[in-house]
Order: sequence, then C-alpha cells, then structure tokens
Amino acid sequence: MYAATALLLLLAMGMTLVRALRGPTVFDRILAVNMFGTSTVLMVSVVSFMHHVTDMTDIALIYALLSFTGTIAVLRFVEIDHERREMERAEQEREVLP
Amino acid sequence: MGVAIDIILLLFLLSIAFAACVTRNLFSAAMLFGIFSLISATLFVVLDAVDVAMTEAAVGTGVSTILILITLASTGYRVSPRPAGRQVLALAVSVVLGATMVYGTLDMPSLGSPDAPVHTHPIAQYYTEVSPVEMGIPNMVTPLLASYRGYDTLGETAVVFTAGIGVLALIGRRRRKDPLPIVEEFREGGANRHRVLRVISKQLIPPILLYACYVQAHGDFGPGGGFQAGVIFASGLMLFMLLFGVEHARRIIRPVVLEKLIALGLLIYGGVGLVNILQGGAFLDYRTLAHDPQHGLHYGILTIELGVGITVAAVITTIIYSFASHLRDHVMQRTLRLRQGADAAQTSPESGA
Amino acid sequence: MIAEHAIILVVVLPLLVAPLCVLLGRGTLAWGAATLAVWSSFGLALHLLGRVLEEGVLRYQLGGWAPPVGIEYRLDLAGALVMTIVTAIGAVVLPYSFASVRREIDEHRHAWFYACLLLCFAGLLGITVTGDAFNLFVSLEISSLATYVLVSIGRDRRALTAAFRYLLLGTVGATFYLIGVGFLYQMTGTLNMEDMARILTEARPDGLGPVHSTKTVRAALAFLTVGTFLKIALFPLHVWLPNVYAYAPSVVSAFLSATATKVAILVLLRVFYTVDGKATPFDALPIADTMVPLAIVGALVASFVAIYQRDVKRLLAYSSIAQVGYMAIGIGLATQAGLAASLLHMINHAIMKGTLFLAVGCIVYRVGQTRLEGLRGVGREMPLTSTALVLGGLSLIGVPLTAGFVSKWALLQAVLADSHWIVAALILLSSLLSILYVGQVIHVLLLRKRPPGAAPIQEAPLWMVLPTLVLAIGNLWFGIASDQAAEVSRQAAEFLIREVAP
Amino acid sequence: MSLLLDVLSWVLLLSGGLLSIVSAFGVLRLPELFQRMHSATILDTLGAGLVLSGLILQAGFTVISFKLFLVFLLLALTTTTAAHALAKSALADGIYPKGIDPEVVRAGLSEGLPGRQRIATDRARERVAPPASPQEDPPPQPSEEGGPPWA
Amino acid sequence: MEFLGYINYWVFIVLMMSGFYLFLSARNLVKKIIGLNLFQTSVFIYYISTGKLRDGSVPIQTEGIESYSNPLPHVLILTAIVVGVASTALGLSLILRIKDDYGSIEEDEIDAQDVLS
Repeated sequence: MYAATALLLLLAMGMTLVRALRGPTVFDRILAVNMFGTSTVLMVSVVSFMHHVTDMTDIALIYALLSFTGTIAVLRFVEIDHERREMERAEQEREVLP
Repeated sequence: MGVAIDIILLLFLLSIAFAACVTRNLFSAAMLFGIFSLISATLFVVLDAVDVAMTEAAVGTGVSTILILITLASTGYRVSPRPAGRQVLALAVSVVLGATMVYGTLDMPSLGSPDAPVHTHPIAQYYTEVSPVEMGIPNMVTPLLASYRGYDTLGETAVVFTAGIGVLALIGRRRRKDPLPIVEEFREGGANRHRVLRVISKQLIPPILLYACYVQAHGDFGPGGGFQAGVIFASGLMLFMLLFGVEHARRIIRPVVLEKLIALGLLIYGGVGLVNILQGGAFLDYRTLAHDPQHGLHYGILTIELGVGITVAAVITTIIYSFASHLRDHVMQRTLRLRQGADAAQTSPESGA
Repeated sequence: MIAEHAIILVVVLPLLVAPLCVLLGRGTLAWGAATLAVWSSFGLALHLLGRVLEEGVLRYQLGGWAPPVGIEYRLDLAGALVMTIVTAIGAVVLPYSFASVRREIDEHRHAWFYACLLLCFAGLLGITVTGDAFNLFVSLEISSLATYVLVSIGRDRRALTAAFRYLLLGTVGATFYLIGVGFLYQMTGTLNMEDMARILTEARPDGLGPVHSTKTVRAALAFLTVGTFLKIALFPLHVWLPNVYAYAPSVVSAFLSATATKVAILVLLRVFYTVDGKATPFDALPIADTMVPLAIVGALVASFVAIYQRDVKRLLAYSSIAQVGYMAIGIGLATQAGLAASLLHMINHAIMKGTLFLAVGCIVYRVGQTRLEGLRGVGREMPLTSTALVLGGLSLIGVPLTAGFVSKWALLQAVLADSHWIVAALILLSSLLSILYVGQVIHVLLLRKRPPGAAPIQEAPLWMVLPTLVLAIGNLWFGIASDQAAEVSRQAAEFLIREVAP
Repeated sequence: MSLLLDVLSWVLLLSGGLLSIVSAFGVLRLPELFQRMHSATILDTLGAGLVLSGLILQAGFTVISFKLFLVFLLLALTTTTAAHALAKSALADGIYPKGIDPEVVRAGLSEGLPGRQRIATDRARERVAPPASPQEDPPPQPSEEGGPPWA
Repeated sequence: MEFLGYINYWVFIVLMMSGFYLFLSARNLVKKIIGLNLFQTSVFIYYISTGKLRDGSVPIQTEGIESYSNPLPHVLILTAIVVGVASTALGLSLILRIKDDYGSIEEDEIDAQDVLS
C-alpha cells in the first residue's frame, strides 16, 4: 500500500523533473523545484511509515520549510537580477544619448 | 520494495548530473544542484541515514544553493558565454578516475551484506548495542557524534568557525563610521510589492526559530542536533532578511554580535573539554562532569550541542548577511551612479538646449 | 598534570586561543595572545620530543574511550620531529609578524588574520599527532581552509586567484583522501590506523589471502597517494604552489613554505608505513618507480624554471618544488637510509626556506615589492637582512658547513647505496641549476648599485631582523653540529621501517 | 474497525498519489507558465492533504499524527504563498499569461501598488509593446494560433 | 540481489565522474564550484551506502528491532557535509572578490589580465 503510493509519487517527481530540465524560462524551473520539494515531503512521510520508523516526520517538516525559504530566496534574487539588468539597459541608453 | 525506490532515485540523480554538465545556463545549473542535493537527501532516508538526510537537505538545498544564487545575482552571469573548454582532457581524466574506482569496487562486499567487515567489526556491535545502554540515548548517532568521536566534531566546529571568519575577512563590511545612505524607497519598492509574502512570513518566522530550538534539544531521541538546528535558525533569519531588506535585518542582529557568537560557540565546546581535564578525566571525557557518569554524559552532550548550534547559526547568518550586503552594495552603487547620471542628464539638456 | 595532557594541549591550546583572538578584537591583543599560545605549544613540543625519545610512542585516548571505539592520539618519533619543526617555525614567525602584518594587511583584518594563523597552526599540529584516519582528514581541512583565508587576506589582487585555485585543488586532494579512507574503512571496518594495519594483514573474510592484496585496498592506496601528492605539490600536480607562495603576505608564505609541505609528506609516511606498513606497499603499487622519476623530473624542471623568474618569491616557490622533489626521492627509495635522508632534509629545508622568505619579507617591508629589477643594490643598505639571505642561499645550494649540504650529502649516500647512478647525477645537476638562480638573486641584491634617484633604505625593524638572523644562525648550527639532528631522523626512520619489517 | 480504517487510509493514499500524477502531468504538458502553475498547486494542497490524512488514519491518535497535521498545515500555508510570489515575479519580469489582454494585466498590476511604483509599471508597459521575449532563449512553446478557448 | 549490490556503486562512480568532469571542463568559476559540490555529494552517498545493512533499520533504538544499520558512516558524513559547505562558502566569497577586482569570473579572461600584469 505504502509502496504503491511511493511509486506514484516517484512517477510524479519524474515528470516534475522533466519539466525542471526542459523548462524554457527560469520560472518554470522554480515552479518545478518547488513542486519537487513538496512531493519529496510526501515521499519521506510515506517511506517513514513503510520502514515503521515514525521519527522521520521531523525531516518532512524541515523539507517543507526549506523548500519554501529556497523558493522565496530564488524569486528575490531573480527579481534583483532583473532590476540590475534594467539599470544596465538604462545606463547604456543614457550613454548612447548625450 | 525499497530496491525499486532506490533504483528510481538513482536514475533521477544520473539525469540531473548529466543535465548539469550539459546546460550552459548558470541559474538552471544552480537549481539543478538544489534538486540534486534534495534527491540525495531522500536517498539518504531510504538508506537509513536519517540525521544525514536532515543535514544534507538543510545545508545542501538551504545554504549552498542560496549562496550560489546570490553569487550569480551579484556577478550578473546568467549564461556562461564560452562553451566548456578542454572537454576531451577533462573527459579522459574523469574516465581514468572512474576506472580506478570501478577497479576498487571489484572486491567490495555487495551493498548491505551482513558479513561485510563494516558490520562484523566489534566496534559496529559496540555502537549499536552497548552505546544506547551505556549512554541511555536512543538515537545512536548523537552519542557517536558528540562523545565517542567528539574530537572530530570539535574539529568540524573549528572548520565552520574558519569559514565564518574567512567570509568576514573577504567580503565583510568594514565597520564604517558613516553608514551607507539607505535608499529606502528602492528596496521598499521591491519588497512592498510582496505585501502578502511579508504578512505570511511574519507568522512563519517565529515558529521556524522555535522549531530550530526543538531540533537542537531533540537530538537525543530523533534526528536532530547542533548543526541542523543552527542551519534552520539561520534560514529563519534569512527569510526575514529576504523580505525586509538586509539593512533592516542587520539592525535586528548586529554583525558584531554575530562575530562574538561565532567565537563563543567554539569556546563553549573547547571549554567543556578543558573542564574535563581539570576534573581529572581525559579531554572531552564527559563522565567527569557529574557524580553519575551517565548524567555527566548527558550534560556534556547537551552543552557541546548548544556550542555547535550557536557557532553554526552565527556563521551561516554572517555568511548570508555578508553575501547579501555585498550584493546590495553593488546594486546601491549602481543606483547612486544612475541617479547622478539621471540628474546630470536633466541639468545638461537645459544648459545644452 | 600539564605533562600528562601535553599531547592534547599542544593542539587544543592554539585551537581555542583563535576564537579568543576574535573576541579580543584589536590586532595587538590578538597578536599577544597568538604569540603566547604558539610559544607554549613550542615548549610542549620540545617536552614531548624528549619524552618520545625516551619512552617511544606516546598514546592518549580522547574522550576516555578505548582506541578502536574512540579517537586516539598516537605520537611517534617522526610525528614529534615534524611537530617540533612546525612549532619552532611558528615561534620564530609570530614575533616577526607584528610589524610585517601591520604593513601588508588592512587594519580591521588583523584579529581575523591571527585567528586564521592559529587555526592553520593547530590543524597542522593535529595532523602530526593523530592516530585516526578520519581525524587526520578533519585536521587537514582545518589547516587548508585557514590557509585559503590567510593567502587571500593581503592586498594583492593576484592572491585571490591563487587562493581560489589552491582551494579547488586542495578540496579535490582532500576528497581523494576521503575516498581512500572510505575504501579502507569498507575493507577493514575501523578508522584507527593501527587497527587498520593489523586487519590489513589478516585473511579476508572469504579467505583468499591477506586483506591488503584486495583490489579495493590497492585502489585506496592509489587515491591516498594521489591526494597527498596534490597536497605536497609533487611535480605534475604542483601548478597551484608558485602563485600561492608568491602573492600571499610574506608572513604567510614564510610559515607555509617551511611547514605545510613537511606535514603533507608526513601524511604520505603515515599512509605508507603506519597504515599500510606491513603490507609492504612498495610492491603492491608501483610506487617506488613512479615517485622517484616524478621527483627527479620535478626537481630539474622547477630549478630550470626558477632561473627565469623575475619575482623573488616565485623563484623561491619553484625552488621549494625542487626541494620537495629531493624529499620524495628519499621516500621513493623505500630504504631506511633514504627515509632518514628525507626526514633530515625536512628539518634543514624548513630552516633554509624560512630564512629566505623572512629575509625577503624584511625587504618587502622596506621596498614594498619583490620584483628583481626593483631590488637592485638593496642588500648594501640592509646588511643584516642580506647576510641572512646569503646564508640561506648558500644552504639552499648545499655549500659545505651549511644545513643544506648535510641533508643533500645524506641523500646522495642513500641513492648511491642503492646504486642509482643516474639519480645521483641528476641531483648534482639540479644543485648546479640552484647555484644559478641563487647566484642571480645575490648578484642583483649585493653587487648591483642602487638606481640613481632611489630613496635611501634603512634596515628593517629589530623585531623582524632578529628572527631572520636566528634562523640564519640555525642554518649554520645545523650545518656544523648536524649529528644530533641526523641521529633523531635516523631513529625516526628506523622506527617507521621496524614497524614494517616483522 | 481497523479493517475499515485500513481500507479508508488505503483509498486516501492512492487517491493522493493519483492526484499528484495528474498535477505533475499538468505541469509537464500545459503549454504556458501560468497554466502550469495552476496545475502545480493541485498537488500542494489536495494531494498532500489526502496522502497525509491517509497516514494520520494509519498512525491513529499519537504525536506523530499531530506532526503530520502540522506538516499539512505548513504545506498548505507555504506553497500557496510561494505560488503567489512566483506569479508576481513572473509578471514583474515581463512574462504575461497568453491570451489575456495585457491591459487587464497591467491594470491588475498597478492597482494594488502605491503611486511610487508608477515608474515600474510604465517600464513594464514599454516592454509590453515589443513582443514580450523572456530572458532565456525564445520559448519553444507550441504556437497554436487559435489560442486557448477563452481568448 | 548480488548483482544489484554492485549497481549502486557503479551509479555512484558515474555521478562522481560527471561531477569531476563538470569541475574540470567548466570555464566559469561558479560552475567549477557546482561541479566540485556534485563530486563531493556523490562521495558522501557512497559512504552512507557502506553502512547500510540489508534488513537493518534506522539507528534509533526502538523496541522490537534488533538489527540496525551502522551509524559510524553517518557521523563521518555529517562532518564532511559541513566541511564541504565551509569550503563552498569560502570559494564563493573568493569569486565575489575576484569579480570586484578582475571584473569577470571566466577563467580565461582572468588569466589574460594576469598575464599582462
């Protein structure tokens, strides 16, 4: 029963992985990584029940926290990178003008 | 059944490693590395390494990937312009490396075989049978980490201390008399757009920090301990820094205090060892700490886990603050230059026209 | 009570004074704490050397746990020898560093500099003393990380790229060492070096012969040696060394050149003799006939390249690679005489290279750069520094009555005893080359006149010249009264070899 | 009684697994970023809810089931916020949902922001005039001209 | 099961090779660091697989379970992971400083500037 769920989750992770590898824009990749984190949380919980060692839910909790912090960090740095690209373009335009 | 999961996870790892080698986009390489360490953490769970899974996820996905992304954001490199050079030489050398390793695995005991020397050696029985009874700690990794091989962990805390001091020495901000003019509206503009994020994070950050203390103390019974707690504490502070700006975060926990905390953690750890010497035992022999050896062990392990937790939390927070403020100084200078440029442009047309 | 715990206090004292330096905050206080820690380590090291000479191997159980379960500190004569070299050089460099650091490193980084110097010092000592394979990896990482920070803390921009390349290659070397230990752990089940050596000679679980003849242990040996070659900077893997020694602050290059390679060679000896000793590694892997040619070619190429260097520190760095080649020849011979010669050469090379780099540091303190053109005639106005430099140079060449001659002579005897005529001839050839590049430096410094408009230069401050002169006289003392050092290194070699021969 | 619990948790677990397959399939096959995001959040809330409640039924009334409920609460809270942040960044980066009139998007963008942000939206507007090309190599999205049915 | 036991080792070795290849062939300094991290993480996976017992469970003492996997490799890897992160953090801060002083983080551009000076 657990094994079946684990396999289904693994299949889902596989498909998300394909999207992560193929994703054209950087946001597709961020989306895939975020979804990957969530499915890993579920995977770990199911595997811990499969091994009859139920102490692993702490790990699942940490995965959830970290995938959230990671996603927010990536988004902020993509934004900052975008803003700096804006400024570089503005700088080039200003040098061209005078 | 575990074998099928094992094989599929290994296939994932292989595909990511190849993709990382092929891709020329640095952002995607960084995120692939994030997924790689997340899957390897899941593989550790399947291979019964619970503490390592927690650390690998917290450190691999949480810290390394974020630092790589900050470096990319501040160096402004998205696609690495040149194709990888010297491919043939690199391939040849790594194939030779692989060949020696495969040659090495020919005589290895197969995975998990009970008659492998690793399991038949007397210390393996000692760690799994005698230590829980002797120490009274169910999680066998913590006594091994803190007491049997406690000196390794002291060395490791020293390594973390060196990394903290190194990053401070390299890109730490000089204690300026006049703090940088904080262009608030520039940062506010960016952060204000995420009002939803800031509200949610305000609810999330206190539980994260509380959870870090739980992980710190829970090291004896389940997966947890000094390192994981330190990293979770630092990721909580990082979340705050991300959403409320580095300047604000630096005012909450001043970098000077962090620097002292880095030193304090290592001193606590070493101090426990010196106290043991003064009490007449060997270095890091906690049995001398209290009348009953088992109590002494518990006190010793809890104290050094606390020392490790303080150092790791302070070091990772310092590293992330230094990286982020280095990035912010860069963006700041560019803004000031741009603003002066814009003012100059406004004045020169009138004078020019 | 101190004597009983001396073996652990040598390492832990500097390790714990480093965070103290950070807490103290100001550069001068940090320097004072650092000097006290290093000098007390030096005293403890001399005390330990004496005890090891009398009682043989000293042991210390960390955490009070018996060896295979816990970590054990095991100090034999070779370890005590290298420990004394490291602490002696540290004791000389620390007083020297007060003025030199003030000139070369920004003010707010002084406390961090001394913290990292102490950590590098403690890491190197940890390697010499440990009896546990994984603990050696941890100490190796402490000293390496501290070294990367020390190299890149100066103001020279090229030091950053040098430190980055050193970081990459150093981490690869450490990971190779980790793979080697992993293979050995899988075949023996333990991490204690002596326990490993014992199990390696026992029969395999499936009884096909001794454990050390398995393919895994051979691969482990290959990984350990390649990882250590990277750390020693033996010929093909020496790419990182010249820039690191050339662009690091002068205090750091003096300390590193005299100690880091010696400790890395000690790791090689641990791998060959302590861990794999009884398995007579020299026939398991073609080590002897790969190490000696590599070392000889390395010595020749490095000496040849050194002649064309325009920067004094890079020139000395290339000569370091050549000298490491001589030590590698001594070990590659796999005979007791060869091993004793390379241990003796460790002592003498530490003193030679220490003197030269400290003297160059004095010159940098006054002149500010190390390019040969800029140093024309500087020797005339800095008499004490130039005498130290000349003494060091002569010792590097191997002029009789200096330390260099003693160890080169011992090496030649060891090589001739094995009737390797070609190797002996090539050693003499590379000594001739060393005359060329040392002569070039002395010629520029002493015989050339100052450029017309150059400002007059006084002697470097007392606290910098005194340690340089102490080491220069050490050169002479070990050259003349060399029997004591030769005796200690012979005993150390004999102990390592006796461990192997049943 | 326990048989009923087992069957129920078995059903919950499998339905959660199937749901994650559906959501992953959606992420893989849907042509455009914002549609993929829509399908990604299925797994976060409902998929996780089903799987975790299946496990909670198995674990019964213990600390573990409380922790599992905590995991579900955290997941529900964080993944939705992350999806919100992702959408905002994508819009700020100039990627607009295909088939929806850019004017509507810009209105939405500028409504919630204080005046100070006019410049940011103006800049975004200029960029909308030329065909919005995201940062990387042009996206090989299938260019069915017809566009989604609701256009 | 015999054959499967060795599959894992060969997969780890392929991972190490790909990490090492990325490390050697990358021209960009950040990609070198990523390659180095991949190489180290796969070495850690190899270490943990040595400690796994076929039917052993997680090394946390619970009643009713006798055979546990060996906890020693777990402790070694806890140390090695933190050492890996420390060197990554130092490497990345060096890259930031190199970017400030040299203006680029491509290996050959930096070498070119070094050769001139």
